[in-house]
Amino acid sequence: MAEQINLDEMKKAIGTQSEPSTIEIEKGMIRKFAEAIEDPNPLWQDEQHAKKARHGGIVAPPGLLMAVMMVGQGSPMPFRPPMPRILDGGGEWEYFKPIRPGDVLTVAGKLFDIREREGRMGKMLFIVSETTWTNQKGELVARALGTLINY
Amino acid sequence: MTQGPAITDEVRAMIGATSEPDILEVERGAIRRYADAIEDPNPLFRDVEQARNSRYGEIICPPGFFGWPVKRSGRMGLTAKVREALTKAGYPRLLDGGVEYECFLPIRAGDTLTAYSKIADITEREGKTGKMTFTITETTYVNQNGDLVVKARGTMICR
Amino acid sequence: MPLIERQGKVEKQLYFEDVEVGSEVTPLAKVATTQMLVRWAGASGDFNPLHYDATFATSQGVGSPIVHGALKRAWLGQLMTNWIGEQGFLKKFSCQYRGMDYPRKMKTMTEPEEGETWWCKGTVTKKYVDGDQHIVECDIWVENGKGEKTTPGNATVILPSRA
Amino acid sequence: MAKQVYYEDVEEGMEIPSLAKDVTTQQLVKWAGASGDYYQIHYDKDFAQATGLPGVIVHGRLKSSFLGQLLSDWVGEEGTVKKVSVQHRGMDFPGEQMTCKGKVTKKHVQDGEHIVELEIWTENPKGERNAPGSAVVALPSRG
Repeated sequence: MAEQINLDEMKKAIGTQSEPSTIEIEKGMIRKFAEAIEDPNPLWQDEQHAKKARHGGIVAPPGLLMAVMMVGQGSPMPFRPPMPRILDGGGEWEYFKPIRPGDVLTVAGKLFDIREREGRMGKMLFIVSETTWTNQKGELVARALGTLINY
Repeated sequence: MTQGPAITDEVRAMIGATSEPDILEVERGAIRRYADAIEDPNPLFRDVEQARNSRYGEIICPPGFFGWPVKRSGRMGLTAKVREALTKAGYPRLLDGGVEYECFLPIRAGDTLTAYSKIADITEREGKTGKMTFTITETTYVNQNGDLVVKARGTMICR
Repeated sequence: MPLIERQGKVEKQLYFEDVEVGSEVTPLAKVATTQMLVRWAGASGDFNPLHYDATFATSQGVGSPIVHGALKRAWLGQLMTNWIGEQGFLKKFSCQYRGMDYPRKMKTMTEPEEGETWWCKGTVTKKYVDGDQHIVECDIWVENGKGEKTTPGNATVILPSRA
Repeated sequence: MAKQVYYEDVEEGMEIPSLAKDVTTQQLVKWAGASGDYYQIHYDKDFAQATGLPGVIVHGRLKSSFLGQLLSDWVGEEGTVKKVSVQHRGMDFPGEQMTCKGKVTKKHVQDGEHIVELEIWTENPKGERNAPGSAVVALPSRG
């Protein structure tokens, strides 16, 4: 199956952008996230405590942007991953501004890179997409690169 | 297991017990996830524009959904105490017997609900597989304007 | 069954005058899957492993993970809100969890395996006017693939009137 | 939570307080609910085995999020997590304890910010680092 992959053809899609979507950050979403990872930090949940802290209110923990579907992730893929299996290869998240409940974030995605590598399980494709989150004030709040492994 | 009387003094003493109120916040995302989970595409539960033009003016909750608790303790703590007493009496196995809702007002995204729970009754009955106990928990949901929105009656079966 | 058919849809507005005792509530088909149960856990906050952990479910004597009673209740809620439309109001609603149901497994990320389909159904048992309210009462239930009513209940609704 | 850590408290090579997680099948389902990732390999044993896995596996993003907590716990209320990068190298299974760890690799002042760089990773009971990565944080300074 690996032989049929035309990497050059797929590489032409690099730079493709997704239709931006918006996501409203809610207190419940943050609370649910913190409950799921069992993170009791009062900055994420305790209004009274967070009010007196540096950001003056509840903020989202760094991991919230790793909760893919919840916060949206642009994955502009003009082709189906050619091989049958998919693994989440990891990612890189950069934070510029705090994210607060009530924020409406615009999520934009871009196909960033495609690489091929011989792995333990044969040929593997690394499909990297970039996601940016911009808040209602037009500030870039975070940027991520996510790697999908297709093998 | 030999089962003694189910309604021991300890169990009987729980009838009428009330809980600390639960606070629930109703947010659009939580309503949408709930509607997604049951595969209910009704725009009243997910389409802000359409909901705005509806008689409700905002996204509403599907029946049986009351938002996500800010803190979960009241009702669940109360039924847990009854369960503990029934377990001691020899009725450790739990079943959810069902529920009844009486709805007075729609619940809208943006509402904050306060839920007051009370053990309304505990009874016993001889079933096919031995004695069963029925615990009725009444929960009253009030919105931020102080209006009664829903009364719920849940049945917990322990045997 | 494609997703869109399983989801059902809101009917055009129903009026008090459109129903008679014995009228059928428009049936709604549902397919419970292992995935739907996990979604439901996430949306409802009921994380009892009885509904997703096969080892735990076996240890509890139910064989394999079972459908949440409250999920079936929520389906019945949809049955009624679809039927009464935007102008109707669900006034009272109850159901009992009488029998266990087992979800279909998933074939792919989006497609369930072949298997059982559940039907939410109802019939009108009573209609009357109380003050200015046009009230209709119904028997409602969830029926599994074998035709067993595992989740029977009742609903009382207020419908708009053409009068 | 521990008391506030300052830039001056940190030396290159020092380990930060570790964070232990007992991952259960229940936590995986909670994560699915919180993240919206409903891929069956994380809760359906039969499905996972049919795709060639030994059983249900822990979501990579859940491990990344644990590492996020490791960092936000450490930097405290006055610190900022600026960058987290994680590779999902190997599989972890519910029922096993996972320990999140980190070690300072570099400290420097840049544009007035007191920056600390770290190596971060998760460790399973066999000592395998299945989710290694790196991070950049800013700490308050006593100066």
